[in-house]
Amino acid sequence: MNYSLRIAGQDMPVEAELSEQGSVNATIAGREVVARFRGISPNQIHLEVDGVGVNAFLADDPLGKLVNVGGTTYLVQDADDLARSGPRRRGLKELPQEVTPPMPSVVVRIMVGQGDPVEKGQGVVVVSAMKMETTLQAPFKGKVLKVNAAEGDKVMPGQILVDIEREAEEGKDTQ
Amino acid sequence: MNYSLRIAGQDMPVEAELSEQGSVNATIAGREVVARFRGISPNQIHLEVDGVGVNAFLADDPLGKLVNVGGTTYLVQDADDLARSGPRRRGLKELPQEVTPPMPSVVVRIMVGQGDPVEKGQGVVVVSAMKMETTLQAPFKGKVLKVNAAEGDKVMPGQILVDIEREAEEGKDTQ
Amino acid sequence: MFEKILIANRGEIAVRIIATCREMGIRTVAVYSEADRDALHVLEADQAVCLGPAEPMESYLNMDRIMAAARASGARAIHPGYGFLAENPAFAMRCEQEGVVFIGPPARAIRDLGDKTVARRTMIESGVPVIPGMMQPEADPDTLAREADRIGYPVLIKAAAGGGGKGMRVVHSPGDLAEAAVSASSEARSAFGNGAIYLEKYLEKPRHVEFQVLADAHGNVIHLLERECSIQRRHQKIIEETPSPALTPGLREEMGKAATAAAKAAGYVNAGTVEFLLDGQGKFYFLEVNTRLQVEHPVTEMITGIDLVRQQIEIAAGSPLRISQEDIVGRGHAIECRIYAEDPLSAFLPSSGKIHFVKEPKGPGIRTDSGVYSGYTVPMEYDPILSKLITHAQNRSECIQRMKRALKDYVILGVLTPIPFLVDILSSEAFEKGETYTDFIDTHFADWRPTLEGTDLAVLAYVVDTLANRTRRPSAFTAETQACSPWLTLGNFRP
Amino acid sequence: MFEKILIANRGEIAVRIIATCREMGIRTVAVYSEADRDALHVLEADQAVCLGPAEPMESYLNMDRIMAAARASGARAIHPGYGFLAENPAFAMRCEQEGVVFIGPPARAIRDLGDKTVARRTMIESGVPVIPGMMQPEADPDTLAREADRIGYPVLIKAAAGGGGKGMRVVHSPGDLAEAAVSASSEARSAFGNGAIYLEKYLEKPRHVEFQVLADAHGNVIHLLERECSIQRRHQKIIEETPSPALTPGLREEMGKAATAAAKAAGYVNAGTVEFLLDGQGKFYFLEVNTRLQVEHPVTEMITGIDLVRQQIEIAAGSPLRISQEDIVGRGHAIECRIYAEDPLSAFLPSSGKIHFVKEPKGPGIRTDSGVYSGYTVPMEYDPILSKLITHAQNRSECIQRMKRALKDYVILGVLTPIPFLVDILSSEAFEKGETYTDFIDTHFADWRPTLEGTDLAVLAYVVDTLANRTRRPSAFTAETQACSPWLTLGNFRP
Repeated sequence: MNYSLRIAGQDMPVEAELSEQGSVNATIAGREVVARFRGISPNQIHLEVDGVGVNAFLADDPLGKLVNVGGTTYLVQDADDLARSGPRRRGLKELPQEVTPPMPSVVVRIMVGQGDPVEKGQGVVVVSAMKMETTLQAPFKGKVLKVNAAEGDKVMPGQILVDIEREAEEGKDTQ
Repeated sequence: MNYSLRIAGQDMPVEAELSEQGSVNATIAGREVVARFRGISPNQIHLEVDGVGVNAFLADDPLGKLVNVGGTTYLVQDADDLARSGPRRRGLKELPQEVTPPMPSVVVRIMVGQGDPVEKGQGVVVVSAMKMETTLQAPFKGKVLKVNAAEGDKVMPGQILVDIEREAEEGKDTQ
Repeated sequence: MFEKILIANRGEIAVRIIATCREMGIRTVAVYSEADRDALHVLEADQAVCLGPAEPMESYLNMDRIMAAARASGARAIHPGYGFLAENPAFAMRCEQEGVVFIGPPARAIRDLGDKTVARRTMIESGVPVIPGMMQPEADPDTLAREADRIGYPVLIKAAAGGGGKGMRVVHSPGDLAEAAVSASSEARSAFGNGAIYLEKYLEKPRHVEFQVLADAHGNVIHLLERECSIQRRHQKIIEETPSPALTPGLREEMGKAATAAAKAAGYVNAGTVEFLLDGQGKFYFLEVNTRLQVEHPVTEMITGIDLVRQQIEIAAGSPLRISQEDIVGRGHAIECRIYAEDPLSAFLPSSGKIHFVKEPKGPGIRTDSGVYSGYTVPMEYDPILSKLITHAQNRSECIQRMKRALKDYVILGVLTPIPFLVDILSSEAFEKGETYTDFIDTHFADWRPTLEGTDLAVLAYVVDTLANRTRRPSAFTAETQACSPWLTLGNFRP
Repeated sequence: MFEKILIANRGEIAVRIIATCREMGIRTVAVYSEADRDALHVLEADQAVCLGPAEPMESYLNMDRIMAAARASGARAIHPGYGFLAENPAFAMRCEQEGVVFIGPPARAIRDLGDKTVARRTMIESGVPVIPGMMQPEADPDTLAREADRIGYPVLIKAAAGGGGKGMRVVHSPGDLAEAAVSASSEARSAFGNGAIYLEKYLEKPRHVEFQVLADAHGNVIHLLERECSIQRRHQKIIEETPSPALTPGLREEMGKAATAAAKAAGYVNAGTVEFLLDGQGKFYFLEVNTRLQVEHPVTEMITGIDLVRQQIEIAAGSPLRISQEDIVGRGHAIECRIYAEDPLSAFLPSSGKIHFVKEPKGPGIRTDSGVYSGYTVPMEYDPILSKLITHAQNRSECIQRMKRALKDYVILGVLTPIPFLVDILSSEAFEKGETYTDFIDTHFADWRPTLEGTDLAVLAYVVDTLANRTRRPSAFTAETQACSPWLTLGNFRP
């Protein structure tokens, strides 16, 4: 089988087959690996790679498989599935283009009103989740078209709390 | 639903139904019980009986369900199933009527030969399992017809290691 | 002794309190919000009473409902844990008035010490050294600005009522003061029901060293040695240890005496913690008294062999301390790592959702105080602490080795945790040398990225799992989990 | 220090040794028989080498294959655990000859102390009191009968090479001697590869009190206090504790000195245990030296804070002891319960089969050393120990409370265990009073039956599980499990 897997931001082409009961031959991003394996529990596989034993712990997540090896958990996704299911979801680390909370939250303070001009990076809404406050910033310079939330609202990621009309900036942003 | 359940050597008639989501009404050997319940994991149910919380841990065994409550594990069996599947299996505590090991074992010593007379309770075979030796005794007075095992053999419960012809004893044993 | 105790808390600390109660033969009553119906503390208690909706003001902060639950269940004592109502003098007072024993200090001591300006005054009067700062909470921005100028920047905004980093802000320049004050005050109000704030001098490169004290109702006060809690992110401790690498026997004795003096000056009863900042010259300053059981109490239990929850309950029942200061001798070294549901790559943002699988580390000298289990969904409404991993060994170096091993064996699938981050901290030369100042993470780990050595193995495990057609009981994915999965972060991480 | 250690053992002790090796940064090589392919020690090690078929002589007792595994894996040291080759002087000798470090005493010390008649002679010469008995092993039935008459019945048959109750028989009258001797000798041969037996006086109502010793290669010998291991069934310990309820400080010092004297007299190096019988008058008799790590070593680790496996490895690497006798101060009280796969209702017959589900107890002061996991099948070929549960608390009474709580929280579904039996022992007045003599179980628990208080709840859980149509991943029931399920016993039990 051929896979294109995404892990830690990298796409890895993988060819793999189970050559016999309990053994796998794989080529991971050009690196050949032969390993023995056995399932220990629904969430545990024991691998033996180059004579060294490794325990991998797995669980299915809506976004892919979670795999823990050596103390670190990785999200491993099928890149082909991701391509089929539309544009990749935005990560928290990327510059947000919308005013939306990073996690389910409660709106604590709204610091702008309709019609207000905002600067890029200006705090517009403060949300609170798990007892920690986070200030959501304007992703670009512009004008507030509409505020879609009120203080005390429970809001979810993807929900646009403030619509901002982008103002043309000099240079690249107008393109 | 009506059940006849066997637990700890007792048969218990049980009537039970789930009256609504998360609640059970039962009559256990004439005692009425109302409880709330929820599944916590495939092996754990949390019960609330008379306002007191109890965790029950369950697993399926070939002989029935194993249920752990309050530090003790019980085998709970459906008595109707047991009746359907033929005569009840013999327990270790009952007087054995055959010379058979109580668990998978290795034969260590055979202390009788074909034709030997044996007394009730006389040791005839010593088997070893998990590094412990157990002496199997003659279940009744009689004569050894045949020895079906040799030293070093691996033997299983139910396997008759020594056939003994029962000798009529005075009184009840002849009936 | 009490026959039944209500635990007015949730999560790992409620579970931990239940453990001691069960050993003492005391029945336990858990309380819970609608979001915590399946929480571990509910499953472990003898009884459980639903308080109301998820919002803390409707449940864990709602005194009326908690008192009603105590009455209805017949509990004659309440253990408040930490957080929520643990340091709320009105709650302690209400317990006193309604004839329920509050397992903690008297309301007056909580009030005096909880108001940090009053606490400072008490300490100054008792000769305990304090950090320069304001003597009164203050809301007016202009007054705050003047006080900040007087103290000198950088200044620290602190909540008069709180602890644990809530409502705390460092302000480096006058321009940032006003917004930081509003934000801190709001956070304090939401966390403690009291938005009062004050300023104090922000010390550079201090260590956070605290002393556990026990005081009974008969005037006996002892300390149970120190804990160093300098490793903090977002002003919240994540690694604590004892003994402190910075304390000499002489300094330990001096600070211990100051700690017991502070407790005596405040008329303290029950378990409490006297926090100090320690500078590089061995000078220490009183910071505050935490009038409750601390999150990090297990490291003290490990090196002293004393069950602090048992001590709290016995003191609350009126028993005199059965241990004296001479009985307290530290044995070996203990470290605690807090395992939060949070993303160490994204400013430690909390990460809620379903935990598909948990496997805890095991072995000699390893303890896990946990509030979660496989299949449990971490609610978004509360502090995101999942568990605490504690190791104990003969000395600091062996204790670090043990903790690293234990962390690598701790598997939590479904929410992000700082485990790889903690491993790297414990592996760092700075930590090994004991250079643990409160700016440790900013100094050494501001740009931390995981090493990701296991990607090939993880990919291999993925394909084996897929090709072998292994089936798992499907998890019930909630919409919430889908909407907020934090794995995107690590998924999009580019080394 | 060694880079890689081979662990010539299996089960919980192999897992426990691996834990310390990992903390020390030492890579581990597990060995296993075909029956142990999925055993926990195989999963936990860095490498694993299959030795051969399940029979111990083909695997864990096969020196050729173990030495070959050490050579092939590059391990420069072997830890033998307990049992198997741990006290086999030929194996230790072979390691010495092939340039592999045996993590244990020198072959000569094992041989001298392992032959209990030689050991007795050594102790008599060093002035350590011994029990009246034979000075030579003996096979001839007539000679044995004469010796038994000389010593006086009851006599105890003991294996010259062994320990742990294997090959041991109490004989009360001359008529039972011959068959008991044959059976004991056969059991000894199968367990230790040596069928030699001897007799000694059987003391009534003694306590079994042993001292842990550590000796380095530089002549330093210390003891790490005592363990009392009087609670035994089938002459095998099931509950161990420290400190002993019977020892005064003076007696402890006297016995500790005798223990270190015994170790010195034998030229002992590494960790060992000097066993004594203690009578009601405070007189103690040398019993034997166990030249290995003991099953019950964790209770000593709990109260001293010392990792005995780490000490063993450091001593084997030639390091001098870094602790002196003055450093050894016991803290609190520790108890160990051995969790065997066995039926407490049927003469503790072993119970093999598949473990469908395991849930270990948790909390402060609780340690589980385990070799099993959910889904693991307990093989019939080996000692049926599944795990050891250890609790540590401030004093004996709190330690008992903690152990009872932990035992009740320990869920093992699929094989029988003595957990309800252990709970009842710990709850008994005799145990609470410390009346722990080696005949404890015969005296107080010969007719033990479980109280079965939970039958209604168990039935309720059964019907809920059935009616709610809860599905579980079906266990792969093996024919073996079906054939030998021990649940029949409890199922047929009639109160």
